Amino acid sequence: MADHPSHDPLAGVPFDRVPPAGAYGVTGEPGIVASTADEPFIALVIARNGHAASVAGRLSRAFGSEVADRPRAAITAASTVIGTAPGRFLVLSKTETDLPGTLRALLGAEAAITEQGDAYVAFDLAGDKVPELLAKGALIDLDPRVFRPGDAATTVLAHVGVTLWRASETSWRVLVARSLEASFTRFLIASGAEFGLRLDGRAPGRG
Amino acid sequence: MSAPNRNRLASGGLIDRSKPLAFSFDGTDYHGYQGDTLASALLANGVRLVGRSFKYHRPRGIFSAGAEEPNALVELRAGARREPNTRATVTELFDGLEATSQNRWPSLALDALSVNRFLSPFLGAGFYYKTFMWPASFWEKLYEPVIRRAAGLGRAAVEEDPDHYEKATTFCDVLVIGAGPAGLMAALAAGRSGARVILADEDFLPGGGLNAEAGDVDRQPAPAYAAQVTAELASLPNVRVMSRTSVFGAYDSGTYGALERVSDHLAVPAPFQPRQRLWRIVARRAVLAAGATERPIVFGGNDRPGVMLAGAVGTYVQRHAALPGQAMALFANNDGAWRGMLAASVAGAHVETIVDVRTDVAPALVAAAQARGIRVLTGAQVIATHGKTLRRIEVATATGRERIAADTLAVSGGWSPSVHLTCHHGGKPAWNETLAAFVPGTCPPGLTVAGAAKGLFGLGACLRDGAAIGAEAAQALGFAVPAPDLPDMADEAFALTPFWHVAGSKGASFVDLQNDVTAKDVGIAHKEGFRSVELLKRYTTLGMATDQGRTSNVTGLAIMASLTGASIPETGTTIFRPPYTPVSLGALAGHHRGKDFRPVRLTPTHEWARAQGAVFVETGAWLRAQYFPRPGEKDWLETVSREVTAVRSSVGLIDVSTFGKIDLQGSDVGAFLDRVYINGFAALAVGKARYGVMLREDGLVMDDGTTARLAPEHYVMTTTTANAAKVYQHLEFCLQALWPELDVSLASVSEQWAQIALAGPRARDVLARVADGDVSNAALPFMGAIEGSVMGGVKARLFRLSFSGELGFEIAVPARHGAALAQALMQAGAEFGITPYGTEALGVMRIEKGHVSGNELSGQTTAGDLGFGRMASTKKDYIGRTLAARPGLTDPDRPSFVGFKPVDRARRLRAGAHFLKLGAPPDMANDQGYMTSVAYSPHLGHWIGLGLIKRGPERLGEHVRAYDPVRGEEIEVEICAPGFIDPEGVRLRG
Amino acid sequence: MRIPCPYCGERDAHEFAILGDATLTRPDPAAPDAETRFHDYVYLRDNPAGAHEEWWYHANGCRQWLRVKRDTRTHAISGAVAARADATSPRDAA
Amino acid sequence: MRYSFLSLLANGLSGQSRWTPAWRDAAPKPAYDVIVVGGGGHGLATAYYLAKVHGIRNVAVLEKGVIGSGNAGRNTTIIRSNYVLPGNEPFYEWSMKLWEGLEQELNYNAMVSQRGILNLFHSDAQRDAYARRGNAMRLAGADSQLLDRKQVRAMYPFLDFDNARFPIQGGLLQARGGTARHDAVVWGYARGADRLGVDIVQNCEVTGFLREGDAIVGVETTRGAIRAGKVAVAVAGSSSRVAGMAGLRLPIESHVLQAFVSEGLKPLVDGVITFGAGHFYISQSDKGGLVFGGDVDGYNSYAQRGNLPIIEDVCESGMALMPRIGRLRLLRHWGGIMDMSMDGSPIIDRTPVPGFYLNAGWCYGGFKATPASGWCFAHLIARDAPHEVAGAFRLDRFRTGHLIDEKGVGAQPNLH
Repeated sequence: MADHPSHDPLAGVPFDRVPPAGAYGVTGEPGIVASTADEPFIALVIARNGHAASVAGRLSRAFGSEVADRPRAAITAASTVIGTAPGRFLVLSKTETDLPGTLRALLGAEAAITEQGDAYVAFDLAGDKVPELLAKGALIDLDPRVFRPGDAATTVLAHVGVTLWRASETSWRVLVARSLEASFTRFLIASGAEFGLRLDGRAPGRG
Repeated sequence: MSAPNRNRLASGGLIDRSKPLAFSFDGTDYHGYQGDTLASALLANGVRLVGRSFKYHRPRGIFSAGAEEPNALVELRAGARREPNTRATVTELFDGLEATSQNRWPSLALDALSVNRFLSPFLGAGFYYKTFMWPASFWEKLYEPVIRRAAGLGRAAVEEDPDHYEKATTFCDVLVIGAGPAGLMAALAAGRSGARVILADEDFLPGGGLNAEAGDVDRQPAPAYAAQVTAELASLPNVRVMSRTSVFGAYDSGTYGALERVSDHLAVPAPFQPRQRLWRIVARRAVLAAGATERPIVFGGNDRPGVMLAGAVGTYVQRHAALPGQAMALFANNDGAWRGMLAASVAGAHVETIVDVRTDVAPALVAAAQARGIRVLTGAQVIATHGKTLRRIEVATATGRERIAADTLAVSGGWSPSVHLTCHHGGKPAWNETLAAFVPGTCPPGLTVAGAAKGLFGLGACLRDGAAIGAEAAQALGFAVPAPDLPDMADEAFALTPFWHVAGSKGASFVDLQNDVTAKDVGIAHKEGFRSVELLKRYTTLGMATDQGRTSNVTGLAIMASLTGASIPETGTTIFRPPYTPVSLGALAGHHRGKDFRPVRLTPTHEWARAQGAVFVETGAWLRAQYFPRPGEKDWLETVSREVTAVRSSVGLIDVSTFGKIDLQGSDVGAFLDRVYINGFAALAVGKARYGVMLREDGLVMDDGTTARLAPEHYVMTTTTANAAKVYQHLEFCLQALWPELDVSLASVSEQWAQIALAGPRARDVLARVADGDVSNAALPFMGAIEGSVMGGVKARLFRLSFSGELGFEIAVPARHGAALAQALMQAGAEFGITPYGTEALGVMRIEKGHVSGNELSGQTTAGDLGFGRMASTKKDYIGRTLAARPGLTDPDRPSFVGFKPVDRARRLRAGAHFLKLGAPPDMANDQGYMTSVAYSPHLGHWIGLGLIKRGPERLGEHVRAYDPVRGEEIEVEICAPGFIDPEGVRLRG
Repeated sequence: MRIPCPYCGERDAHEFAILGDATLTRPDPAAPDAETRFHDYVYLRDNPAGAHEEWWYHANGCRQWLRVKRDTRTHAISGAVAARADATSPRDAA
Repeated sequence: MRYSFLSLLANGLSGQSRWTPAWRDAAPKPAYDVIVVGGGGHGLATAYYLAKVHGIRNVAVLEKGVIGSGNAGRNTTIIRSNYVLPGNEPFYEWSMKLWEGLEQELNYNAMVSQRGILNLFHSDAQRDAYARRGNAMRLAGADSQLLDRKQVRAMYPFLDFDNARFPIQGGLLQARGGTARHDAVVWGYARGADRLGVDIVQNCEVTGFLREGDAIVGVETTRGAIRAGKVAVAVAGSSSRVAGMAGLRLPIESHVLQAFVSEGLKPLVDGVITFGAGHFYISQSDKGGLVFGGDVDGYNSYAQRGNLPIIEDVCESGMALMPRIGRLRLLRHWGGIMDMSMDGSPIIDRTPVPGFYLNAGWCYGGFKATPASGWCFAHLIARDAPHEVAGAFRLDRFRTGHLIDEKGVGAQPNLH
C-alpha cells in the first residue's frame, strides 16, 4: 500500500458524518454536481381502498400536471407528484408550507396523508454522467434513452432505499432517508470521483 | 533496452515495436512491446521455464495462449498488490510489470519439492485416502500441516488490497459474448438494426481468432478486417464494445455477470479509477461466441516446457511475432493444426517435423509441408520427450522409433467448443461424433450460440453464422435487421480423427497438467470403481484446477471411456460451473468493504451526541450513543452508573428515534390492531397509548411496543429498533394478503420523527419549559399521547411513556429539529443537572425495571414465558393465538421470565450463564434455563439479572447456580421477581 | 432473477423478500379443528419441483405483496400479481 | 482391500495395478430387510451402522445417480458441534465424537481435521448469545472457549480489526471443530458398508412405493420393484418429493445454498472462521482453495444453482472481514438443494405410514451430522425407537409445539 498512493476520494472523511461540500475526485469541470440545497415540503398521500383514480385526478387538477397511478413524476415549477406504489403518491412542494393540511382539504376522506418532509433528504444530481454514476448502485435500467424525463422508480442504490426520478434531460432527483444521508453521499462521491463530483450542501437554516 | 528480443520476428504481428515495455520475471529484467502478453513477451525473450506443477512440482512452460492455461501461472505485482495464480497468457504486458514464479522453493530452477516426482509411483490418485491414518493424532500435528504447506499455488498478499473496485448494472437488447469472427459479425448484424448491443470480449484487442489468422478476410488481412468491424461498432451509438471484459456467468432472467479489467494493464490504476468493475448485464437476448479451446494429445512427457498447443504457437507467431522456439515439431490428428503450422512456417517459424497419428492425411497438405522442407511422419505418435526443457521428442512410426531434435512441440488433438456458459443453467452439452467434441445442449433461455462455440470450425462459417445469429436475436426482439454484408470466404474442409492418448508412452502422461493427473491415475480410478465422470473428477481432482479442466476434461473422459469400453457420452459429459474464468473477490465485493461494508444510519442527534463526547455503538444499521464519558471516569461502568443515577435522581435524556414508527390511518385501525396484538386495542381512547405484544402466527413473540391513538382514525405504533422493518412487512402482509377489506393505511414515519425520551423525577419540570402547552399530570397522564408543539411552534407528539421506570416522556419532533430539541432540553434541564444517557444506561434501567428487550425477545419465547400471559385477550382472534395454545408452548416447565440477584452481592452476573439446581451435576439434563440480561444496578449497589428458568415465577426466593464455564465462573443466585425497582410503578405515575 | 412487479416493472429479486407458498389460506380460527388447520397452514408445504406460487414482498420498491408464479426447477417466472384485489396493474389498466 | 502401509507399498511397486473397486456396483436383489433410499453420506452411514452396530446386513442403498452426487459433495465440509438447544447439542456432539474416530473405524482417510471453528461476535448481545451457546456446549460435554478481541487478533491478525464497520469484539471457539473431506466421507462409508454386505445400487431412482394396506413394503424403481421390510429415506433436497409419493406433506422447503471455492493458495486461513456481522464463513482446504459460503439464496429451488446477489453479499462480507483477499479469485461456485425445515432442525423419525422411516430437514447442517445421523437413523430403524440423542427430532413436534429453533426466526425456512 505504501509504494503507490491510493486515490480514495473519501480519505479522511469519517464514515458517520455527511461529507462536507466541495469538489471530489478528478479535478477540472465536474462531471456531476450533487446538491441538497433544495428542501421541499413532502407529504405521502395514500388513497384509501378504491380511491386511487379519483385521488390521482384531484392531484392532477390541484397541481397542474398529469398525475397517474404509476411510477411517474408529474412535475411543475412548484411541485412534483411521484407515484411510489398503487394509490400512493409522494407530493413535493416548494411553496405549500402546510402541505398535509392542503392535501387533507383537497382529498378529504379519499386519502390518508402523512407528513414526510423530514423523512427524506432530496438530492439534485446534474450532469451527463449521472446515469453512469447511478448505474454503479442501481439494479434498474437508467439508460437515458429508456428512463425518460418524468420516469420515476422506488428502488435501491448500493444498499440504500431511494425514490428517484428524472426531472429533466440533464437533472435527476433522489430522495434518501434522512438517517442514510451520510452513507448515500459517500456512495455518490466514491462512484462519481472518476468523473469529478461537486457536492453542494444544504444551506444552514432548515436543517 | 530496445534491442530486439531473441525470439522475436523482425516484422509482422500486432505489436507496436515503437513502444517497448520493461518487465521482470523472477528478478531478471526483460522487455517486450505494446501488444504483448506476459507469455508472448517471455517467449520472445526465450524464457521457457515459468512454473512448477501442483503436486509433483514438475517444471512447466507456457502451454497455451489463453484462459485455458494450466501451467504458466505467476504471482503478478508485489506487496499488497500481489496477485497469485495469474495466467501469463492473458496478462497484458505493461511497463514495469513484475512477475514471480510460484509454488517452488528455493527457486524455479531448483525446487526442493520436485523430489515428489520420485515418489510419484506411490502418490497416485486416491493416495491420501488410503494413508496418514496411523497414528490418528498425527494427522493434524504432522501429516496435514506438511500437505498444506506443499499444496496450494501462489501466495496471497499479506496486506489489505489498496485498490478500489466497483459494481455496475447495465441493460441491453443483445449481449454478444466474444469478439472473434462470429461475435463481431453478430454484434454488427444486431447493432445495425438499432438494438442496444453490448459486445464483451475478454481480450484487450477485439478480433479473437482473426488476430492470429494469417489469411485475408474481405480482401484485407484478417486483423485489419477485425479492426474495421470494431471501428464500425464503436461508431454506433447503440453499441457498446467492452474489451478486457469477461462474461463469467449466466444467471437467471437474462442476467450475466461480467468482469471488466479496467486497470489491470497499468502498473497502478489511474486516479479515481477502479482496478476492476463487476458488471451485471441484463440482456433480453445473448449470443455466445466464445470460440473453442484446443485440446492436447496425452503422451509420455507431454508436460515438458516446450510442449505447447498448436493453436497457441500460431497465435504467438502471427499475433505477437514471437517464436516459441527455434526448432518446431507438430504432433496432431487434424488438418487445422497442419494449416496453422504451415502458416507459422511462412511467417518465419522453423517448423521441421510434423507427426500425425493419421495415415490418411490429405496429400495436398503433405505436399505443402514437404514443399516447405518439413519432414512428415504420418501414422506416427510421439511417445516421449527429453531435455530439461524440450530438446528431443521420441516418435514411434510404423517402422520403428526415432529421436528427433525439437525445442518446441506443437500439439493438437482437436478443438472443444467453449460451451461453458451454456451449462450454467444445468444444460448438458451433447457429444458430436464428427467433431469428436461436446457441443452446446440446452442453453439458458434467451441465449444462442454462434461460431466455433457451437462447433463450426471454419472462419467463413463462423462469420456467416455470427451474422445470422446476431440478426436472429435482434429480429426476435422486433428490430428490423438490414441484410448483412458478408465477406466472401470459402472454408477448408474439417478433417480430424479422434485420438486421445498414446498408450505405449514412456514416462508420465499428463491429462490434467495443473493438478498433475496422469493417464495412470485415470486407470487407478477405473480399477477402484470411480468410473462415472463425477467420481473420476472428485477422486483424481481431474479438471478441478484453476484452468477448470479446459484442456483436460474431455481427454480424461475419453481415456476413461476407452477403459470401460463405453462411449464417451455414456461415460458422462463435462459440465461447467460459473465462473467462466476466475473472478477477483474484490470485484464481487465492489465498494462495500471497510466502513462502507454496509450503510450506516445516523440518528437526528448524532452530531449533537458527538459534541457531548458520546461513545457510539453499532445497533444493527444504526450508530447510537452508548454512553457519554466524562473526564476522570475510570471506565464505562462508572459512566453508565452516573447516567443511571442522574436519571433516577433527577432527569436525563436519550435519543430513541431508532424505534420503528408506523402511522396507521383508517376506520378499521382499531380492529386491525386487535388482530395483530395479543391484547385489545379497539377500546383505546384518543389521546392514550397502550403497550402491546405481537406474536408470529406460530405463537411465539415477534415484537413489542406501544401504540397511541392520536385521533379517532389515526394511530401511531412503535416497534423495537431491531424489528422495525420486519414488523412493517408483517403488517403489510396482514393488510394486503390476509385482510385486504380493512380500511387501514400504513406509512412508515421512522425517518420523519426524531424522538427523545426524557426521564426522571424532574422530567416534567424540564418538559414544561420546552413544551408549548400543558404537560401536567392532568393534561398528559401516564400513557397519555397528545399532539402539540414545543420550542415555540415546532410540531410535536408528546407521549407519557417510560422504559426506565421513572416519570418519563417521549417527545417526537420532525427529524430536522431533533438536535435542537436535545439542546433545548439540555438548556431547560441545566439547573437539574440534566444528563444525556446512552443505550447502556437505558439497558440498565430497563433491567432494573424488569422490562423485556432484544435478549428476551429472542423468537424462542412465548407471551407466557415473558409474563404476558394474562395480557392475552380471550375474547378475540389474533395472529398466533391458535398455535400458541400447543402443549409445547404452554408447558408449565418452560423456562419463564424472572429476575436474579447474586447471593453474594459482590459477585458480578453474566448474561449467557445457564441455571442449574444447587448440587446438580452440570449436564444438559439439568439445564434449567439461562440468564438473558444483566446489569450493575447503581440503585441497588449490586449486579442484577433477568433470565428464563423452568417454572421461574413459582420459584421466587430459591437459590440456583448460574453456571458460566466459558468465563470460568459459577455463582449462586437468588430467583426474584423481575422488577427490581419501584415494582408498583409509583414513580412513573408521579 | 428478475421479478415483474405489476407496478414498478421488472426488478431484480434482490429488492424483494420472499415468504413462501402463496396458495395457502389462513384458516378459520373458529373451526373446531383450528389447531390442526393452523399447523398445516404454518408448517406443511407441497414444496413442488416445478410450478410454484409464492409470496414476494417488494421491500425496496412499492412495498406490495405479490403472488409470483415461478418454476422451482428453472427459476423461470411466468407472472406476478399484487395481493390486493383492487391494486390492479397500471399497465393492465392503461 | 484393507489400506495399510503394506498395501500402499505393494501397489506403488506394482505400478498401482492391484487396486480393486472400493465398493461393488451392485445390482438390486428382489428383496431386502431394509432399503435405504439415498446414497449420500447419511444414507450410506445409515446402512453402515445398520450392518455394523445392529447386524442388519441384508440392506440396499438405492441412489438415483452416483453416490455422493447430491449435498454430500456440495457443501463446505465443516464439522462442529456448537449448538445451543438441548434438542440439538447432544446430537451434534455425538456426531463430533464419531468423527473423531471415523478414519480408524472405516480404514479410510476422510481428512477429519480439527483445526478449530471460530464464530466471531460484534456486539454485546451477540457475545451474550455466544456465551449462552458456549455454556450449553459445555453442558453437553463439548468444548468451547469465549475469546476476547485480543485473543482473536492473536489467532487471526489479518482480520479487519481497525477499519471494520462492525468491529470484532471476540469469538466463540470450538477447537475440536474443523473440516473433513466430504467426498471421502461418502466413499469411506460406502466402502465400509459394502464390506459388511450392503448392496450399493447406483442409477436406481425410486419412482413409487409398494403398499400393502397402509404399510409400505418396498419401492418401485427405475430398475424394477424391490421389496423391503422397512424403507428408510435419507434424500435431503428431495425429501418432499419422495415423501409425497407416500402421501405425506412435510414441514420442509427446498432452498438453494451456494458454496464457493477460490484458486489454490499457500496456507492463509488455518481453521474455520464465521463472520458475525454478515453472511460469511471460510476455511481453506488441504489443497489450498479457500472454501467459503454464506446464506441461502432465499427462494424455493431445485435448480442446484444460485444467483449474483448472494454471491456479491458473500464476497462483500468476505472483504469486510478479510480485506487482503481482494486480489484472490473465485474459482467455482455451485448450489446445493437444502432440505430447509420449518424450525431449522432435522427430522429422524417414523412416519404415520407404517414401514416408512424419515431422515430429513437438515437445512445447511447435514454434512457435520453425517455420522450421528447414520447412527441414530440406524438405531431407529433397527429398534423402532429413537436414539437418546435424537429424541427431539420428531416429525410431530410442529404439531405439539416442541420446536427446536436455534435462530428463533419461526416457521420461515429461508431464515434458518
